[in-house]
Amino acid sequence: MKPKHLSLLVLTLLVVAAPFFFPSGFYYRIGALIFINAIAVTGLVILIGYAGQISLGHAGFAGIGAYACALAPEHLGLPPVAAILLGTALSAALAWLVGKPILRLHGYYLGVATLGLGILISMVLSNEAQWTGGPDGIAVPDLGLRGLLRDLGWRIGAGELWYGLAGTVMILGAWLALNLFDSPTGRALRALHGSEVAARTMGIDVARHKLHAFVVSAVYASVSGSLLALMNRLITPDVAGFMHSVQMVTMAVLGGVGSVLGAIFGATILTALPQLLTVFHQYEHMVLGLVMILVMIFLPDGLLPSLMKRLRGRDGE
Amino acid sequence: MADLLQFLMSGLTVGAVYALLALGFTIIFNASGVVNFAQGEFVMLGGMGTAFAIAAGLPVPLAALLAILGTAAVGVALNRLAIAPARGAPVVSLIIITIGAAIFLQGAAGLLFDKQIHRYPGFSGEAPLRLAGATLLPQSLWVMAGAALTFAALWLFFTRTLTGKAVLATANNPLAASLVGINTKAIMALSFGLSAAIGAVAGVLVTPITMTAYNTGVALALSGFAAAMLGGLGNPLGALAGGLLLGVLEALTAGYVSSQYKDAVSFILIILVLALMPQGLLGRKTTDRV
Amino acid sequence: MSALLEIDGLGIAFGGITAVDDVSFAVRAGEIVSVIGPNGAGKTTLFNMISGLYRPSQGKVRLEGAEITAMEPHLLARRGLSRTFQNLQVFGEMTLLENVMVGHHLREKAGVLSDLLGLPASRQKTRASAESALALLARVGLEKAAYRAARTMSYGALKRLEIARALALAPKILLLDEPAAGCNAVETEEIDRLIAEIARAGVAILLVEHDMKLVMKISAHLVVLDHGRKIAEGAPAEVARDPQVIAAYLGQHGQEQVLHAEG
Amino acid sequence: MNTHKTLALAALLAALGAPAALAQIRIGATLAETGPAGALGDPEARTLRLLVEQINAAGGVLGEPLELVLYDDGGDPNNARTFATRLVEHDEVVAIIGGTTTGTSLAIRSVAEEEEIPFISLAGGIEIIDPVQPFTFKTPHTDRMACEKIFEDMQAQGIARIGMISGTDGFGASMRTQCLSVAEAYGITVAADESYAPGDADMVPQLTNIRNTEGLQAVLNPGFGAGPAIVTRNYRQLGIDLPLYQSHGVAGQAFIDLSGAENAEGVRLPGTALLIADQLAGDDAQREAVVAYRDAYVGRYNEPVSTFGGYAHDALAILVDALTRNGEADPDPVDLREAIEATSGLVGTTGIYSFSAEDHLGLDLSAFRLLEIRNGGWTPVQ
Repeated sequence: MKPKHLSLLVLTLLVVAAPFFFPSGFYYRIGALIFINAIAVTGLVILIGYAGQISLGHAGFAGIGAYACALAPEHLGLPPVAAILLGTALSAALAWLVGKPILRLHGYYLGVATLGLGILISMVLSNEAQWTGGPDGIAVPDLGLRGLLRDLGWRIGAGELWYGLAGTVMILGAWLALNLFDSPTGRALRALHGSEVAARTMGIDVARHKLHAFVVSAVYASVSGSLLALMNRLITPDVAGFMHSVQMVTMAVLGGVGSVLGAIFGATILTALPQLLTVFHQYEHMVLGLVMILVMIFLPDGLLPSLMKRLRGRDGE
Repeated sequence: MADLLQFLMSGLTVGAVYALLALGFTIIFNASGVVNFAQGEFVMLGGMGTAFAIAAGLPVPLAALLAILGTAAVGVALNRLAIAPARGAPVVSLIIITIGAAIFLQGAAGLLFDKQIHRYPGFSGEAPLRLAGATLLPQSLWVMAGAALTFAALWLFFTRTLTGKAVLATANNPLAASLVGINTKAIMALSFGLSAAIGAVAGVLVTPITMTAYNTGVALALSGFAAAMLGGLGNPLGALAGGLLLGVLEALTAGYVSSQYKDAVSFILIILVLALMPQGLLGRKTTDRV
Repeated sequence: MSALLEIDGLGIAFGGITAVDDVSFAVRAGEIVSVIGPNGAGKTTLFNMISGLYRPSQGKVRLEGAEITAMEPHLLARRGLSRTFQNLQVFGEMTLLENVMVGHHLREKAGVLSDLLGLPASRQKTRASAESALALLARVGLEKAAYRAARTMSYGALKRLEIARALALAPKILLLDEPAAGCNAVETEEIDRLIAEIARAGVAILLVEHDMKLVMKISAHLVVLDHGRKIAEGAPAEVARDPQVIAAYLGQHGQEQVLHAEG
Repeated sequence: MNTHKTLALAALLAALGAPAALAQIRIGATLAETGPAGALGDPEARTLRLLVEQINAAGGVLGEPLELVLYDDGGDPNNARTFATRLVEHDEVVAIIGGTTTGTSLAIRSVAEEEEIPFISLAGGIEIIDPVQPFTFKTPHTDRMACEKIFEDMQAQGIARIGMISGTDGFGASMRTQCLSVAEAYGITVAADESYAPGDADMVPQLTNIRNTEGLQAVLNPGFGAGPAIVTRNYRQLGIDLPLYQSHGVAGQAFIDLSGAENAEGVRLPGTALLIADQLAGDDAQREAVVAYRDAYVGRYNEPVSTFGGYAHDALAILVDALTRNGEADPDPVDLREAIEATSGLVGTTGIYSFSAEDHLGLDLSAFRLLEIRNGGWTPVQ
């Protein structure tokens, strides 16, 4: 079996099997949050892991996706599903416009430019209160799926529904990213990651490919934000904030940004960690900070790849 | 006219703090190639440390000295425990390490000190000075003078002392520096200590104006990072220019345009400057060596 | 036969210091031309200008009669110009096979959406690309290591990998920057054979190489640079006798290379 | 092997021990102990811990001890919703207290309403209880009431044209909106409308613009945290001599200390009885409750009380009162909700609460007390 199919199979099995071990309905919520985070993080695998470009502002695109779902149904009369698509279109358009000039930057300079982009988006969401409801947020209409299922005679709790829905979208997103990995575009992205100079001389239009990766990852973030908004039925500008951007990058890198499964693993750990740390309550931040430092020092490839290497022993080489 | 002067003085006070932050970023970046997102925590530690030492009954100069030395020690420890072991890691990993350090320090400060907002009186009283229709707090003069002195002292250190020159040499070419017998490890430790101390100095000076709390570090780090990048990472003069420019720009925007979007203007400026000058205003041009 | 690649008065300065100054020469299809000169003579800088990485401050480069001066490298690749690098520029995390497949980039493009969805067009191109990449790896003797990550390979292997990758472009002209550097005698022999074979297939080759034995043996034409200027040009035997060339090498490096040149 | 077996046994016993504790009455809370609203959430959390201890030391409620399950949501509504779900579905609490900010309160509210669990919010936004939702209540005054209280005083002073400078955080932005919408009713024009961001170091440019605006008679500053203290200092620095009104967001000793008593002199704000405990008339209905809470809090934590801790105090008092009247240690949520709605004349530190089916706030303007800072202390304005 190809690694791609194996990854998808493992992922699907985990999503389907996990509920059998849930002690309470609350775990559906955590599961759905993990999947929603994992969607954004999968986009970052394409941007950071494949193409080697950093972004400290991707939460901004999540914000666009989220507020599209809050605003488009009310102001444009769109159904929520169409609002998700509108959000992705807006995110893609913005990523394309802004990506053109800033993707020429490298390393920390790209970091600060994307950081600025994210902060600008969250600032608009926070300040234009007559549209966005301001810092306290805005209500988001119901997706309507639960009602539809009820009409079809299938009663399902909100927790279970979102678990299933977000899980499905995550697997779909993983499938797309895995397809990309072993495709001409994927190779071009990984090539420019390895050596931009060599990639250029091999005929790769580096600027164009970086832009593609940026736009695609923005779409992932946007979908993730849309789902979060529709699930929570309420959205605040925090979704676009700097800390959310950092959280996304941390999930990706901590888990192993080179592979889709690794990044999803990172999303799982970092979404679940705060729930576990409530026991230590006042040490929560210290522990979180320590985990970030220690993993990066001792498992620089990320948790999952390092774990796999250890499991396989030396014959992985 | 009086308004403009007023805005400029506000902007320069805030800008001086940004410049010190950016200077801290620059020193660490030059020594290690790391952008230290925990730089804002040094400012917080300097302010909180001084506030608590004063509350414990120490005289102000002693309290400030203690806070600065303590913060410098934290900087050295940060290098030793978190940065040095991750030598050669990619930029994203380093960003995560220093943000992790910032979160850790913030959590530790919330536990060690408290979660309240703190302040102590200005060093030369609180009565505002009047100047051509504008007013100025004496503490603002302390901040500006403190920043000027720090920059001057650092300039002397880098150009007049052997150790300073060794730091510069390490920044330029670590391999060559170690070949001519410079202890680059010690230089790294020195740079982190120095950078932390500079952050703490900013915290000590500015707390009477801005106040401080355990969670003020991240916002400061972002402003300092922005200033450093605007000026051009790695250039102390760029840090000075970027910091002052950012501070003045924010004040002018708040005064003349919109206070809601004053932070937006600085980030728009950064994106524009970087789009035109990918190395910042005073950054070094680099050519790919292939 | 008219020249495939023409270099006409090319020069560049970095921060006021002239690195290459007024260099002119030409390369014909199927011909091997070597650029030699002491370290720091400006050979790699010259390559970087020709391949579009540096923007020359003076002079012109023409390919098949069309001006290509300071053209984006990926557009040059489209016109059939390919190169390798002095200090390796391989894609370390990718397998050897993938490295070579990247060289097929111009022929295997299917579009991002198609690639994301894994449409038959993308999959078919990937398969075809893998097949011909495998053949190229076989040509440089690396087919057994096709699925290993490039970063795990030896220096000499990676030098050959770069040649295979550059060939994947199906270039009209190939710029080789010190292909034999760091290679042992057997490997050098191998590269020697490979270069000759490529040239026989009609590809023009511009070579920078320190191994004078190799240069003397395979080059049709030599261009000698010193301090950024061309000091001599001609057939290998002629150039080796040129007093200016001998002086340049003696001044910089000592006898060893002159001995090579005369041997 | 033996140690392993012992450990396993211990774990098993611990697991079995959990259901035995079911006799306790579990109360859930999710608060912003850290994060931007930490200055508000911290005293709220401390108050709940202190009071639950006190109640249990005095024999609990209905003879059963209270158990407080408290989470720190950092002021992030997404976290708040997750913790609210956890409280309901995992911890199976009888009611939720919390939501330090309006954003987190709205997030908790949707869980509470969906799962039908009583919820008492500690945030100011009027939208939390307007329109009324069956399971959601709140203890603080709304920010609209704060505006009304301030405008009432301005009207009495003959002030008709004011400048406003608000924080861009949720508290400041929401109060700004409310003030703008009710100003007209009090014949007040907001002629200058400035703002500052939470971490800002200096508000001199904004205040210079306010100073330059013609014909202003007073300035209002909705905000919390360090911002209002910096505004107050900059206000004096610029020598603006118009009356300065602050919001209930800074109703605590910390504001006076941070601003400096001489700078804060004359500042007016709508506060609660808590701040003037010692000055309350002997027959003031709130005196007993207020003094008891203040003494306990100061005695335990050695820091001054704030109105925010008071909100948490009142929320718990309302809940305990309702639990007692309902009379069941394992109450049906709908019954408990009805008991809360039937609360009448409950004396809290913020005011005297009487809920009804139409009113889930239960306070009116009279509970707000307009205070003026004099000589570094609070004085009620008559």
